[in-house]
Amino acid sequence: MAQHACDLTFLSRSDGSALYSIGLTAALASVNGPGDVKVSNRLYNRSHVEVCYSPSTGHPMIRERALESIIMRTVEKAILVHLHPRTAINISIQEMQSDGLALSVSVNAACLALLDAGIQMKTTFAAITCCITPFGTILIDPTEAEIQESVAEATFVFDGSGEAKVLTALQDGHLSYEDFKRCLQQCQEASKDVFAFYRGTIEKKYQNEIES
Amino acid sequence: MADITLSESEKRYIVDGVKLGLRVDGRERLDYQHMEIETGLVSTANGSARLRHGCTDVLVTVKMEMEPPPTHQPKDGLINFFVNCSANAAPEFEGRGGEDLATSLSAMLDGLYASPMSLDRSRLCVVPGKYVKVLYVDVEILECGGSLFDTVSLGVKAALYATRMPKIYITGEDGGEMEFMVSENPQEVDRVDVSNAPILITHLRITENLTIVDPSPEEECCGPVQVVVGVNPKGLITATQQFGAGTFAPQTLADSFKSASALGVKIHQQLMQRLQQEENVPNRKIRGFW
Amino acid sequence: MKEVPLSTCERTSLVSSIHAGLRYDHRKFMEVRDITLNFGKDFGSCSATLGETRVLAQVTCEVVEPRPSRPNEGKLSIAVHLSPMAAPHLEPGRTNDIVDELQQILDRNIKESRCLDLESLCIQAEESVWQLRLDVTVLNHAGNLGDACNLASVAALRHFHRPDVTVEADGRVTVHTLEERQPIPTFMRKVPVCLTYAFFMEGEHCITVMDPTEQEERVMCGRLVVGLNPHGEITSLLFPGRMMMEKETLLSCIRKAFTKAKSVAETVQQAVEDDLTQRKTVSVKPRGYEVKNLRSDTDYNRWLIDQRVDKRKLMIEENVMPMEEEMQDPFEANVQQPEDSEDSDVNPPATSSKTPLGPSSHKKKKKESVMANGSEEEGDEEEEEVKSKLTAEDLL
Amino acid sequence: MDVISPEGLRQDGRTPTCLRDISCRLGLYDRPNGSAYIEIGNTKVLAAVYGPREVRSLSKQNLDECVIQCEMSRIAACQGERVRRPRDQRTRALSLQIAGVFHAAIRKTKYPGSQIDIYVQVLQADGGVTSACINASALALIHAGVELMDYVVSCTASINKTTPILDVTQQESVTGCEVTVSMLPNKGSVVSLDCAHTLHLDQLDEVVDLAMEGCQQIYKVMSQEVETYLQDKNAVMSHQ
Repeated sequence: MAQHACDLTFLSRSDGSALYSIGLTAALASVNGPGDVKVSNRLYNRSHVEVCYSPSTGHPMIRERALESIIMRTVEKAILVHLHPRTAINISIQEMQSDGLALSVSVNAACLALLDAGIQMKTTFAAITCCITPFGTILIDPTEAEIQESVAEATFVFDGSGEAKVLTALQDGHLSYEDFKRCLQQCQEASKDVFAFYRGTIEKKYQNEIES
Repeated sequence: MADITLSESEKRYIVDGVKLGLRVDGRERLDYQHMEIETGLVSTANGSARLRHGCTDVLVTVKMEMEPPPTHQPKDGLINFFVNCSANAAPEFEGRGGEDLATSLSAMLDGLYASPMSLDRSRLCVVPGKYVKVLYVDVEILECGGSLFDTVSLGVKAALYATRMPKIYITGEDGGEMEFMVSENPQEVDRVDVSNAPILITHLRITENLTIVDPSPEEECCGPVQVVVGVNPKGLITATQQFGAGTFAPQTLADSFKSASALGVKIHQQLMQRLQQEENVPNRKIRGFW
Repeated sequence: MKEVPLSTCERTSLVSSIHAGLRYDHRKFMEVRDITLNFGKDFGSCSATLGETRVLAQVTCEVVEPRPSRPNEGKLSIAVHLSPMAAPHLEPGRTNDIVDELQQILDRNIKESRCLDLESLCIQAEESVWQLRLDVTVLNHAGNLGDACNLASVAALRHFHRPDVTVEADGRVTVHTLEERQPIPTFMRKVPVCLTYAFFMEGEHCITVMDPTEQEERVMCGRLVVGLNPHGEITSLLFPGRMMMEKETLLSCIRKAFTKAKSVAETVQQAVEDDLTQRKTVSVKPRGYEVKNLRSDTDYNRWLIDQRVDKRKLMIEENVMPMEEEMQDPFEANVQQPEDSEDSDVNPPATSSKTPLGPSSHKKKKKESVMANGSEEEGDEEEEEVKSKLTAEDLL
Repeated sequence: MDVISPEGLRQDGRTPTCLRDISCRLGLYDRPNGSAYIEIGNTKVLAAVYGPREVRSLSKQNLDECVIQCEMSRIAACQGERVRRPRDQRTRALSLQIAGVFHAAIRKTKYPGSQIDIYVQVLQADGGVTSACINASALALIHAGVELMDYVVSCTASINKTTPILDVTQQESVTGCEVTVSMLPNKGSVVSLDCAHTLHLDQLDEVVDLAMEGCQQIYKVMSQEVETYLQDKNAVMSHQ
């Protein structure tokens, strides 16, 4: 497993922000809200969640829009949106550098930024990417080069309930059912470490705040 | 179009006046307002015309470019219309505010000039399938005070009349690539044949069987519906479009077509006469915005 | 979301403290905030911070056809992006006044000044040239975006290396990957620097402040953005009015900008060179924007406090009454002799802004939430926490 | 081709410190509250002012002073190459600058809670577009009767090797810089300063001085035109 690292309250102007890196992939997420919302987006019974993903080069295109919608669907399941009706929660994610794990880094950054902003959530969530080599070995947190050589790549987002239920699953490439199950299991295992890391990060943040 | 608010009694006054055959500015029902026209005032364009008509001011510029033709019409040149309603004309046009009006104007012009009967586009061809002349006609609305369609179409015709394109000679061929020479002699020019170019005449319906032409913005407030008719110099109707929320009785519509056709021939003659007159003035000084 | 309003009290307090010679962040009038530059794992990616303002610049390249009017020159395009991340009131994907202005400043300073040798980007005249694309993204808007964007862009362009190419006899162009052949650096003749002055009116008297923060930008009367290079050339000037100024005041600002520009340019050059030599010597791949390499705004603020505490401790040791010193200093420097205020800068930004020195020495001690080897630095951390505890009490 | 011939004349026969022909006119249109047209050589600009009137978007309203907005657009055939869009990033940046100039010049506190819109249309561009726009807007504001601190005049200058040149054409600005200075001529203070392309610091002073001199000359033409306009309308100049 690659090294996960995170820095909370990274940006001064956002309500919550987190810089998250897994190996050489890094993303910055910022959360603003719950705040005022345009009339066209106003929902009477829940808050409107918008996700804005910016690539490091160029304007957002189809790939970025697809990532946005994946992250949006995941995040909406976790946030207690009905607590703040007629508001908006804005999540902006900036790709800093990419080495194959753009999606899982963005999801994890979004989760920690939401925690940093103090947005009420049903559960935390963590994304794990794995790939399976032609020899059948499963690599957790692969690099770009490893993904290129693999036969299949899968990303799972788990909730932090302890059972690690799957919130989102994505998979590319050819995979037998058995292999898929192995991938899921291994990712599920790995997610426990990530949640432990989340806990450590947040504990440290509040420890600091209480002490200083 | 313009943000003019009239009270009920003001509207009544205008409508009743028209019924008696009197318009607020003293015109007859089928009279046009005074028109000022000047061509060739933008030196960076191939052709240009400014038309001031009542409170409406339009500047039309024509620019010629050489481009490869579309594959389905390799022998025809192209003519493209772009209308820009600048915020100078009315503050509502700021930003994207004027886009709706601009699109309907340019669509109408596109339709008007699409037929080979109006403009022979094959004469804009340089090398079939390789290069054709593309005329970019840009219409700038500088002030907007009623009967915009009529003014714009007259302006376009005048600008096309005044367009001078340098003659292009094909000097040779080099490995499939054509070589051109663009004449630099200001006397050697190609012109656009506008003898069949149509114009637009707007009829505003005041009541049933009663229409007026060239309405002022105040009059436009009194009649919700107008019909724009394209007329060519021979009096043939080339395009029609109805604007606004309201209805025309078939008889009224037929009457307006008839009067538009008759009026169109007259206005075509007057316009061409004016343009030829202007052209024949030796060493004409450009007045521009004076 | 709506912009956070600035209350009348905040406004008057800010303005009157500036009239009294004080700034909210304890800077002197002619002091620039701390500059840090970090580079990504690939060439041509730079994250610059100017105080809390943070900008990411990324250079990419591709082979394109040249413009017919300039057949032997490469192309350079610049795009500025602002998302709600920079400030909550900015809407994504929509242009606004800030973007338009930043674009103009960058175009003039970098493109129109021709500081980049575009002819060296030509592969084959009239056939193919390199097009460099510079994407500048504002991550945190804490004032003075012009300077920060310019800084990040220049550093990214200087840092950028394009892949080597060979042209076959039949005119085909082969682009070699970075592993196959050594990449080629871009050649930047002059380093453009951008400096911003904010003006505050106190009756007839005009107070000039450098590098305004976002709050200061909201209350200032007017500003002057000077784009220049250390060779004495002005690449852009932007004084967009909003106030009346004497010509002499403006020109003296521009003249003074040159000393500052030199130190800023040196900082940029030094930072880029340091990173490039490190890349050459160290066999390990560069880690880029890893969490431990970037300093968050929280850490920056803590570092500022630490610095002030250290300074104060030093003063106490030297038996100087700290309060008096602090109160007198700005008055002497800025009110009585406003012309010389710059010279009285005790520590020019070059020293504090050299990436390896100030911030990163602290960074070593900084608590890292690193999962795998987080426990190694426990000892350091405790020390650090005690320190931060001290500082907070000290300040109360 | 050299910008300045060995005889010391420029390509259009001007001396380095000579302005192009300037003519201006007030009150072209009825619908705007104020309108003006200015021609500086081949640069032709039309300006219209609407207001002071109600603020259109309430979020921008300021109860202490008025909101000033400017929008600049170009006609498609304003220069050699056809302009595809009437407004782009460049014109928007210039619009901001023009609005900034009039923020300094208009007595904003006289019109609390209202809005003044300045619309500028560039008909032909041949150097000094920004300054022509500012001059035209100033005349249009005067025609609209908006209270100003002073006239606002703007002029460009450049430098060719060591000779400063006034009021540059498009062709002349290709080889050198283009410094645009806007000022209040009676107060002598600068309200906007803008420089495109590189200029050496040592030459800045001369260039700005020359541009300011040019401003004073343009001011004479503009104030003359305003006076004739007022006389034509039988209006009395209050200070005479």
